[in-house]
Amino acid sequence: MSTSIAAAEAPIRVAVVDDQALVRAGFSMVIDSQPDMRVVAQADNGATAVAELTAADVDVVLMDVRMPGMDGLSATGELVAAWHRGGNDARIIVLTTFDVDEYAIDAIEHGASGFLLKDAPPEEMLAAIRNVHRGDAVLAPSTTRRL
Amino acid sequence: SQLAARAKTLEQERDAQAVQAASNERTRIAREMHDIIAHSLTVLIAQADGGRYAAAADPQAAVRSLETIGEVGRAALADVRRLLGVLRDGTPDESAAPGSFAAPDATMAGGLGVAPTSPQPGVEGLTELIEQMRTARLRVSYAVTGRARRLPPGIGLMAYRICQESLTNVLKHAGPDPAVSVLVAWGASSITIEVSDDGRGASAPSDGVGHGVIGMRERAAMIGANLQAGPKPGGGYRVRCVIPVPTERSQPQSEEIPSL
Amino acid sequence: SQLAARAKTLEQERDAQAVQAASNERTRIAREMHDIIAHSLTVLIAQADGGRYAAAADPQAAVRSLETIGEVGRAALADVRRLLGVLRDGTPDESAAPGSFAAPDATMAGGLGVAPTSPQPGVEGLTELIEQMRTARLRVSYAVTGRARRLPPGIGLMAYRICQESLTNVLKHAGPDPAVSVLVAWGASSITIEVSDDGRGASAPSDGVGHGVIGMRERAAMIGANLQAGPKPGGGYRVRCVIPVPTERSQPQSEEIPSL
Ligand SMILES: Nc1ncnc2c1ncn2[C@@H]1O[C@H](COP(=O)(O)OP(=O)(O)OP(=O)(O)O)[C@@H](O)[C@H]1O
Ligand SMILES: Nc1ncnc2c1ncn2[C@@H]1O[C@H](COP(=O)(O)OP(=O)(O)OP(=O)(O)O)[C@@H](O)[C@H]1O
Ligand SMILES: [K+]
Ligand SMILES: [Mg+2]
Ligand SMILES: [Mg+2]
Ligand SMILES: [Mg+2]
Repeated sequence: MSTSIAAAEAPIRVAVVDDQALVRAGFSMVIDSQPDMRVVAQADNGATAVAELTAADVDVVLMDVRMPGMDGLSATGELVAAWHRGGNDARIIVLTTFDVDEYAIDAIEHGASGFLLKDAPPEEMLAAIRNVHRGDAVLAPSTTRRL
Repeated sequence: SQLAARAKTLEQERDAQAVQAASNERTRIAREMHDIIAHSLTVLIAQADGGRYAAAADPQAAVRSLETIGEVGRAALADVRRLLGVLRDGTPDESAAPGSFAAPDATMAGGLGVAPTSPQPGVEGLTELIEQMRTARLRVSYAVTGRARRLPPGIGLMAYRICQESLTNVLKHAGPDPAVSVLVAWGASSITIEVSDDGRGASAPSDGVGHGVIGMRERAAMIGANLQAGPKPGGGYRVRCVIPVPTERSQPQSEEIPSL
Repeated sequence: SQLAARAKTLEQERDAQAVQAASNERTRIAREMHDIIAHSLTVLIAQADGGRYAAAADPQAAVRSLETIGEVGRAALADVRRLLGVLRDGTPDESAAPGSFAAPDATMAGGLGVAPTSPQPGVEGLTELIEQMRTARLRVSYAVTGRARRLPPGIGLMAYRICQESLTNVLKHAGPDPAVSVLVAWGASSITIEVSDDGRGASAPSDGVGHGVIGMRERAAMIGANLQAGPKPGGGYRVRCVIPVPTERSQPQSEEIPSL
């Protein structure tokens, strides 16, 4: 067993919510490649995410905005409210392809801790996961400038 | 005047409809494009990153991602072609593989349909434009100097639009009963368009929000033409545009073209 | 009455312009989408296939391909974003909106007009384009003859797009490992662009629904350029475009302009 602090700490448990399976798979490969985090759940729309993540053992959720059925913003609102009631301090990072300005504000209003463009470089996504897990807020750099 | 007011109303209506039609079209296409192309690109990027990060522990992961990228990329290319088929002639390209492309064709067929075949106006259309203006009681004189020749359609259209907008502006801004002169001067390697009136000029009220002159300047800049528009020192208003055009000698396929 | 006649003309014009505006908008977007997106996707696919085959001998080749795919994919998505931004709120295109100087002319610019941040590529962008194709393992030679000079942006963009589509077509249609030569020849009053390969040429299979060559021809026709594209008699394929450009002497505001 390693004695280093990093290895001693439990890995960050991440959930990936996106309607495109190949996007989930890609994100999961990036996340699982890191020693300090791992993907523990996936969902392909907002309703499934709410059903499966409300009581799940998860630290950070990556949440797509545009999905069929319940979208990612509504799901974020419901999850954050449910977690709050249950004393869970899991965090959500909202991901989107476009509409940075429009959705960034919405996402924060719905209780998201961070906001990223889907094609942000992987290093940025990984840093965002670590940051929100630590309790910092994360916005896409382009958004921070405009808000 | 009553004439100017009526012309202005109709002009605004016309512009509003054109703008609306183009804008509806853009919104629709934007949606299609987002759903089809942006989604595919997102998958490609996520797979590329995923394969790359996973490769350190599992080199075959990179190869699997590359396989997926090849497949998704090909499907996306087929989707793009289908979308292009719809954009160009209102019918989805039947020969392309059936796929994720949803049915925008209903909108298209029901709406503005097939691209019209009416040719774009050019310099030769100016006679008719000026006739129209005269019918509307505008006093217009029209002169052509130099030897007219065929112009590329884009350039001819631009010359026409400059006159059209300038004459419209005379109707709108020059005040009651102005006299206008339109001049087209063919030079060896340029064509000059001038529309000049003796109306209110600098003293015309302006709301500062016009797009006509800005539009003319931008179009002109695109093809290296020089456009000047403004009140004349002695009164009245003038628009003048010098458009470089191919010299007759240098038409494509002449002796100047290096043989490759 | 004369007023009524003018009113009717304006009404008809208004309706025709609405149809025309929507249709022009579609064609314009179709061309731009084709050239930007289809090109990127083709490069992505070539990279994915290339990396996958090379990985058998060299696992790092897969990772390098994935890196390139990530970069090209992100750049393509940025282009889509730019295109969508334009589509959504017409920002860079504001001038094409109100005013009788409506949308048709936008086609002249060869595309989306002024991009807010990233400038449109021109002839000087060819070096990078060719570098990119080489990264995708295409054997390209590049030569420039004559004296390069500044071009109006619309013309520079067109020259770039012709090379881009022609090289994309080589990747798609010329068969395995073709050699391509790109030549840019500056003449006194024209610039000639030639992209020629030694691949399958006439024997390349075709599904007959391509939009690339059509788009090139449309762009060329707009500015009076002559474009030839087809298989070469001895094998291979060639695209050649002779674009008339202002001679250095005849730049606007030179002595040639008649004084009016
Ligand atoms: N012939 C003219 N006489 C006097 N002023 C003119 C004339 N032409 C243009 N102007 C002035 O130039 C301004 C800009 O013209 P422009 O065509 O850009 O805008 P507009 O005609 O007001 O609006 P739009 O063309 O967008 O419907 C006008 O508002 C007017 O003040
Ligand atoms: N370099 C080339 N070698 C052989 N054939 C070619 C070459 N370039 C073009 N062609 C032929 O010309 C046809 C038309 O090309 P075009 O670019 O219009 O369409 P496409 O490439 O098939 O589709 P698109 O460009 O719309 O994605 C091609 O289908 C192909 O048969
Ligand atoms: K892991
Ligand atoms: Mg989605
Ligand atoms: Mg005006
Ligand atoms: Mg092609």
